[in-house]
Amino acid sequence: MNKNKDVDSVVVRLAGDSGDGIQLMGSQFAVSTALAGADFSTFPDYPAEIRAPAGTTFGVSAYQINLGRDPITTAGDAPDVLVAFNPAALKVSLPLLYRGALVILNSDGFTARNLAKAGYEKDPREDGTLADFQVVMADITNLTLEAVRDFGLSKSEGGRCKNFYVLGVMLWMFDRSLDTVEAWIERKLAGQPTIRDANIRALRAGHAYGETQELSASIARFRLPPAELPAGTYRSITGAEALALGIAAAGELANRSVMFCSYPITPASPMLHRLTHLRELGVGTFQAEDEIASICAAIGASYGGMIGVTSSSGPGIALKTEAMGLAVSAELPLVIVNWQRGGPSTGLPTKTEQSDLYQAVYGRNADTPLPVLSASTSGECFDMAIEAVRIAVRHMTPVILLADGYLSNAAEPWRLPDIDSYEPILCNVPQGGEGSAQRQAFTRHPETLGRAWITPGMPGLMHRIGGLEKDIATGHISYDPANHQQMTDMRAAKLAAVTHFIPNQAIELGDDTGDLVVVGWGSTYGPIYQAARATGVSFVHLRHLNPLPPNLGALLDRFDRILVPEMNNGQLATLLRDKLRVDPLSYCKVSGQPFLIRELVAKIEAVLGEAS
Amino acid sequence: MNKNKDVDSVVVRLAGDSGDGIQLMGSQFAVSTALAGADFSTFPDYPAEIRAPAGTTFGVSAYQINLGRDPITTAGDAPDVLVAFNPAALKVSLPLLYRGALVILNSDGFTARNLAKAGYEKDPREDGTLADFQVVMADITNLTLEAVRDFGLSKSEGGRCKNFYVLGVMLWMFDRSLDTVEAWIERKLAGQPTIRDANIRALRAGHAYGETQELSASIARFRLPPAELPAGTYRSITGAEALALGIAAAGELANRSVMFCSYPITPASPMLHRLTHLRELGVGTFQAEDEIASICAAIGASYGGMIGVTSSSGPGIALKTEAMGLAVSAELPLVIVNWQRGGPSTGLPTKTEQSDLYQAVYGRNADTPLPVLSASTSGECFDMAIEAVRIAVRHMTPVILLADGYLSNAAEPWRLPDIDSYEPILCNVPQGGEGSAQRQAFTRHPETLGRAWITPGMPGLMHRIGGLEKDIATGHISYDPANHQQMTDMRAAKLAAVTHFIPNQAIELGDDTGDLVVVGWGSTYGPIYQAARATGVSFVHLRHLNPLPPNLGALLDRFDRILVPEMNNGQLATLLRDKLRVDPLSYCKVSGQPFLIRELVAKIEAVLGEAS
Amino acid sequence: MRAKLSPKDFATSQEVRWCPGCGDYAILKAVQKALADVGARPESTAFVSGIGCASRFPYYIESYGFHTIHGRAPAIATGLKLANPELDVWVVTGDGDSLSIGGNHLMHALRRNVDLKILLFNNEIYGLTKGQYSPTSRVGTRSPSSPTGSVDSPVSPGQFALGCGAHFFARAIDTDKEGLSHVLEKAHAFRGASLTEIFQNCIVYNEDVFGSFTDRATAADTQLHLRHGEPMLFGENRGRGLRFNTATWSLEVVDATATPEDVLVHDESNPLLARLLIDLHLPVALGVIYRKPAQSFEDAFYANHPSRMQRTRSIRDFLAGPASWTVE
Amino acid sequence: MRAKLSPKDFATSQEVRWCPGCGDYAILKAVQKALADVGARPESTAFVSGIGCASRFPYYIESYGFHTIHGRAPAIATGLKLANPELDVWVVTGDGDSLSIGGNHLMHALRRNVDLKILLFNNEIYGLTKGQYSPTSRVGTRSPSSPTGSVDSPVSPGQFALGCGAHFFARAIDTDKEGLSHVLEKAHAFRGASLTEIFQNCIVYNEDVFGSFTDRATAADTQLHLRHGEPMLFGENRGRGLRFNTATWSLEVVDATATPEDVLVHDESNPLLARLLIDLHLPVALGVIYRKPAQSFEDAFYANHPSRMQRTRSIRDFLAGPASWTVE
Ligand SMILES: Cc1ncc(C[n+]2csc(CCOP(=O)(O)OP(=O)(O)O)c2C)c(N)n1
Ligand SMILES: Cc1ncc(C[n+]2csc(CCOP(=O)(O)OP(=O)(O)O)c2C)c(N)n1
Ligand code: SF4
Ligand code: SF4
Ligand SMILES: [Mg+2]
Ligand SMILES: [Mg+2]
Repeated sequence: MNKNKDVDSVVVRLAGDSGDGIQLMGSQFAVSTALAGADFSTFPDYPAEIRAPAGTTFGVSAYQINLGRDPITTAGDAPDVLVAFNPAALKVSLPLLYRGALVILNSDGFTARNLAKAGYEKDPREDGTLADFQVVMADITNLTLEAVRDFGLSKSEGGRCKNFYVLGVMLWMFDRSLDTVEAWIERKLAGQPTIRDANIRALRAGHAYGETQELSASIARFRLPPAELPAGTYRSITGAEALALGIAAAGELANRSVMFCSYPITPASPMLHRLTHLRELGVGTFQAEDEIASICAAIGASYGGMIGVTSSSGPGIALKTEAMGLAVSAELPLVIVNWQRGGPSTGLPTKTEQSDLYQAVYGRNADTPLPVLSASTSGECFDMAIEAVRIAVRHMTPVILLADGYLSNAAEPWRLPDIDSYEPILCNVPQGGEGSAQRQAFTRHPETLGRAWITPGMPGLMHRIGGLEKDIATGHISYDPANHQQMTDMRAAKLAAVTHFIPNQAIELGDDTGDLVVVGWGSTYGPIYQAARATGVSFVHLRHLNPLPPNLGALLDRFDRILVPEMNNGQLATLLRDKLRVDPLSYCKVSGQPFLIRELVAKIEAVLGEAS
Repeated sequence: MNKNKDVDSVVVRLAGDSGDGIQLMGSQFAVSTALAGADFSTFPDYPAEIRAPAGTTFGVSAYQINLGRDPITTAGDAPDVLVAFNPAALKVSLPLLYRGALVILNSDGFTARNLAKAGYEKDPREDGTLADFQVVMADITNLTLEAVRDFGLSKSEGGRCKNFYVLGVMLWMFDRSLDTVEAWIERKLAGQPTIRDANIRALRAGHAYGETQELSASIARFRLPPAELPAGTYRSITGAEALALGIAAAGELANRSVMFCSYPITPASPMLHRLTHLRELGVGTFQAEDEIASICAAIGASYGGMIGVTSSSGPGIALKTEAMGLAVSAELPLVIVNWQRGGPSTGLPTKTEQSDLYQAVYGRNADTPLPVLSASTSGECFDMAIEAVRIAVRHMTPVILLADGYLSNAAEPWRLPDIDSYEPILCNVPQGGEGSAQRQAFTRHPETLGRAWITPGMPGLMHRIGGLEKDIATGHISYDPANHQQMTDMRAAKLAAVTHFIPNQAIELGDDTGDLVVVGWGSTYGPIYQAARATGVSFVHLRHLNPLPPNLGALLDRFDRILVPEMNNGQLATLLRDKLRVDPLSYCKVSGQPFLIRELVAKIEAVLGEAS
Repeated sequence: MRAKLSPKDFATSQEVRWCPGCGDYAILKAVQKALADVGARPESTAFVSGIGCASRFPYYIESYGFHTIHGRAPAIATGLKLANPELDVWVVTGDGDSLSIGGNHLMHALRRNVDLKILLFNNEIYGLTKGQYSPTSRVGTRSPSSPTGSVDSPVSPGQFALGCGAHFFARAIDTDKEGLSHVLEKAHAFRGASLTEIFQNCIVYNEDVFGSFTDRATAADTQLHLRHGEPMLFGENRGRGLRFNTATWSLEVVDATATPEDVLVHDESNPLLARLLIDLHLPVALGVIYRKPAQSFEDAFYANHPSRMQRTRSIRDFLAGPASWTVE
Repeated sequence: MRAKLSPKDFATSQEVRWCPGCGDYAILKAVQKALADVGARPESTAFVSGIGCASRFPYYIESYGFHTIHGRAPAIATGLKLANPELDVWVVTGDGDSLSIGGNHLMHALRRNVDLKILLFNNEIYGLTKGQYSPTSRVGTRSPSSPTGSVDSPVSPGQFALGCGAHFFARAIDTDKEGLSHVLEKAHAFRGASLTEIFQNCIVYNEDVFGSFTDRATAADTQLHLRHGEPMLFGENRGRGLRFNTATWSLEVVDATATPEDVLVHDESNPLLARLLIDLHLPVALGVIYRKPAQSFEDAFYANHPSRMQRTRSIRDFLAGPASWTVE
């Protein structure tokens, strides 16, 4: 067989025990890939348990990466290459593979005990299970121990280097240099020289293993064409990193400090962790006692003049809904980031879903409207974070930004933005104006309806705010019926006012009129993009969910049918019916897994098939 | 002028300081009215402050009652008779009156200080403000002190009897006997004989005052025709009382004890108070530390085999939403009663609103469907409470029952139901069945999809439940993608299954087809009923909001246009658009006050006026 | 230097909406006076409250005021303090607001030692919701939600505060001008979380629940006014005192004239003594019961923040991350 | 009489999902053994937990089990107890679950004295969410959310419990079979709210945080195993003891062989002593630190309920209300 395979893109899946260091190996592979100029998209898929028992199927930790010529917008439907560290990893990954895929097995992992744990009666390596695949077996553990022998590590310590051994093999397979990984190891393990050197040794040994007969004889190396990404400086970024950077950037654009108040929860925690490293940007992080305290502290920080931000996932957001009402009533700026996960209740904490849209738009007591945004890709989390802060301070309102567990962890190349190209964020500083401070505090900007952001410490502007209904003119408590009607109308008008400041909805792909348009939101962007591209239908993807872009109704009216794929039971479809009086078809997937491109293509073709 | 006025119905409004005992006086008047066989409807309207400063407009406490020939379904648009204890009471009530109404003023209350407090520059009794009305002035305070002189009470103690003095006058005016009130005083004040006797004296004196020239010369007594209520035994009942009784009745029908777990909040507290008096019915009340603890304790009680019930109003319900998700995931029966009030946030605690429908139907994270019901009248709270418990135990699901501040306090005549005519409530007791206890606990009834209600203490059925996703067959934790999809579908199917057990939607009034149908829900029943009656349009009123009655779509399709009046910004309209693909007209009133019949009539006529 | 302000300068135009005779009126007066006495500035003072009769307080103080939601005032005040550590932040709360729904936030504000002057108006009842028993109500309290008497054993605000690691706990009676002013000034001077329990009379729903020791006539015998470093004396011409019985580990009353040497001297830094004093029933201990200065949370937060919340670098420096590459 | 069950009878078919080496394994074994030893019946036993690694516990005990939501287990268990007071209800929780988000419910369960055996697995970290510092983490704890060290001063579970009015507080070490079994049996025998703090080693995120006193080699000198009515001795052949210094109001170590009479005898009903013992650092006090029986909440609830939650009358008798009339 020929030694080199020219391909447009390759999907690699690394799978093993939670303890095998799969996630680390995957992200390092991604970076090396990136530095070689390939486009890519990753999908880390790990269990809810911290270190689930070795060898179990539910304990399998996997990292899938799709690399090649752009545009790569998903981690790929099916792996072309699978590296399985043990039988359980093989068991859960096999159903995903295309026939003919390359399967690399760590033979050492295939002990009778592990086979049993994975629920294999027979050894899949012998009973024909793998007949349709190109299989390579290697005693990776032993090879690794071999390689690091001179370091005098214990068997388990030595064994822990095997992820770098395999990484070496992969880098050989894709013709990548070892430099970035070695640099990374140098940095991270500077403290433990022996471990550091052992890992580097393992990495090189793995690479050498590729060069030598054993492997190069049997399999081909992949040769990928360079990606055609727009010119610029790039980095690999996850949604959590991008959103954290975006919040910090917004603080800089608004020239205010940022107080991020949160309580850990999967998959929101990475954002908190990331922000603790941005403190020189005037960002503070406060880990509160619970979600209620965290949103309340953020409200207090906004009241004090900083940009208050809080974050959680569904169950925690549920606890914040009462306080959101206070922020709406007191008209204070606030950003609430929801990293959606599988539910209901505790549900599937580490799996992704986009089922909190109802909660975001409709999930509060009383008529309590607030703006809702969502991010489509990891990189886009940066811009949407800035947009959320911009709307919050412009209209003096809490804003919900929806992201999800997939975006939190998925990495992709990101072109560094030119921060100077962003409009500064203007705050409603008190205009003086006539009347008491109480009146001034509730004097609204005619277009945005945002009130003046007067904060304690400002001389001569002492006033009182709270959650009771206020007189629309004086800002004092009022139970007057007519006034309550006016205030209710004002709150609705304020949300509507946002419409005048957001961009018209653009079409991602396809014609601006036709039989079928696919409408998406959030992290389904990637698979829908590819499916629309493959089928040639038009594609519209929403970032502003409440209010919807001003032209959306007219735009959708130019199509006979609307298809809305969602990782929930039809929540955007409800929103479109409610706000635009259209009647879309729903395509719902609620399995905790992102859409596969082929699932969407099949659905679109089926719909196109039906007479419209 | 003639001494007796024959009328079909009269609207009386009593208004004074929070300290004047207006509410008590009003409810006593209602009971006497009832016992005399008149139909009636009341509307207590009091401030958020416990005892707001005397003489202030925001401190005015009012009680409006509409009495006469049935059907009386609202407290009336405008009072025919106003009793104002002070200038502030006059100030806030005057705008409500029809020209020519009878205005009875307590002259003693019209001191310079009180006039100033009410914001009257001139004395309204002299500056022509009352020109359009029939005015009667009486030194009520002095007359009362006069009457109770011999009891040697302090001036303030004596003065406090004046509400009974006025009640005496009213009873004379409407030709009612003093007996019930006297009996009530005897009971309530048995402990304080002097106060008791003084109040009875005041009551009689007021009545006598009517008989004597002074009053009977100047004004007419009202003669009301007997109501034509269906035969039966009646009582006066508020929504809070009816709902409390309904919950207790449901416990009896299900032959289970009831554990009511709540945290006080306006206007939900009266239900808690009422239930503390039904303990011999196997009802327990637990006042928890907050709303979260109260719903959690109710869930624990249901898990333990009792019927767990919790209650609150909007802000408290918001705090309960996370735990609702647990009840949905663990599939435990639970009833959540929401006594809606004005919002957002603390809003207008003592004012009514029906703006928590979004929260009830859509207000949870993830796809977390649950049934939602609502009560239309005070009396109907009884039946809806039973229906809520029935659905909860039949389908093993939490159920939200929406009521509101108006229903909580409004009294009306209620025909005592024949409890034997109610179907018993059947619980899903374990069927034995094969497989592990874990399996049995998650074995569902084929039609209801309710799982077996296995409770700790049952031998041999030990199993584990929780908020993580469960395997649809075994009931064990599962993160399997396909299983999560099945479970999500099952939860949706369970809600849909409710549809097969609820009645078809009936038409309250009018033809079953035509140009316009008015669709309402909740406490707007009263005014919509009268407006539809007056205009002859069809009227449909919903009690089952999620799922909607099976025939509703077909029923509404038989009308050209749908008008939805709501005390919110269009929440039922959203629901109808979402679930039925219809496009209703919204008529929204968010002032904290119920609809007036004339407002609705005007709107309906306007709509009828527009070409459809 | 700025003109000294008078209590009137801390009054707002808003009509006070408590019931006639409510203990809150006296507290309002005392706080306005204390603010003037300590030279507080309205613009750098903020009152944050939850929900309840007590929590209406901010509307009546001419300073910044935030009437928030039930039980959450300490959390909101914590955020405010983090945003602006130099503010003088007072939290006004009721026994239900702080110890029922708000117990968790109170605990964490106390253990973190956030610089908040927390005033707990304890009337042993839920006033605003019309008189249900509260977590400080005594067993057997009859109320609309406990017609035959409550069965929950109450929590002691003082014991709770110390258990949470509070650094300051004081007590006063609503109508005791002198005692209340004294603790308010001490609380104001303390940089850290101070909890001041004020026995407040709810004339409508729990009248005279504290009558046994608030009654002026018998005050001398029923009240022990503590001063750090001074002997614990009370009674007619301070003739009686307290002694620590090492056998029973409890406080007992002694004749101070007979055995003055036995009388304990108040040491506000002694946590065990504080706990004994809190539980004392006759006399009831008033004044600063416990006080132990420590770095406040926001001071620790800022000290640990490399740039003290300032922006010392630009986002530009952070965009590239650990590794980046260029595409021409 | 029923056959005595063995620890195995309390094990489920479910694969245990904690990290290898986690302290939770040892606790699980000890609890299964204790259940067998005290003769617990699976059908009348229920384990209620919140969320966290610790809270996975119910899945591994063959009894009724409810893995609820974060921080709310005490509230749900309270409802369960009210519905069925005869159940043997255990609450399993972590330091974050019980003292961060769940602090309020823990407080109220303790002060009400609900008959719950609460096991607090304290590993001073949020394990399940990957290692952030918790309310019991020491100042300076480095974690993903506090890379330069935490600044919050921690809360002491024991001081908190007593401050809330708890009637039972005990302590044990995850791997100390004997000590743990002892407190588990005492907790089980106590009718009322018992809080048992178990020092649990999170091998992944907070390894050996308790090493200073859990190390077997030095255990004799670092651990004080309390027994009611017995002198407080520790050290090599129990040669040292504790004495109460009445001048400093604190405990101090004395040579027990030299002055045995000075050594304090443990009195689990002494709240002051309990507070001193909780704060003791060397040695660390283990065993039942405080125990003061009182009527449990559900017993008081039922005693105060006229029909003990039974239906003794029919709704028919209540429909008519105070006044009714008839229409023919
Ligand atoms: C989330 C929420 N739950 C409940 C309430 C109702 N509520 C308002 S104040 C209050 C308790 C008041 O008692 P306390 O805090 O002692 O204050 P007081 O009125 O006695 O001064 C309650 C239960 C509310 N406003 N919000
Ligand atoms: C409402 C809610 N908030 C946050 C979380 C995330 N969460 C799960 S467990 C946990 C803390 C775990 O710490 P601890 O209670 O000490 O248990 P451990 O894992 O250490 O045993 C957190 C923050 C959640 N599941 N639900
Ligand atoms: S109810 Fe009680 S606490 Fe509230 S204002 Fe009236 S007297 Fe004061
Ligand atoms: S993370 Fe820590 S506490 Fe959780 S299972 Fe692993 S070792 Fe145990
Ligand atoms: Mg109170
Ligand atoms: Mg922990």
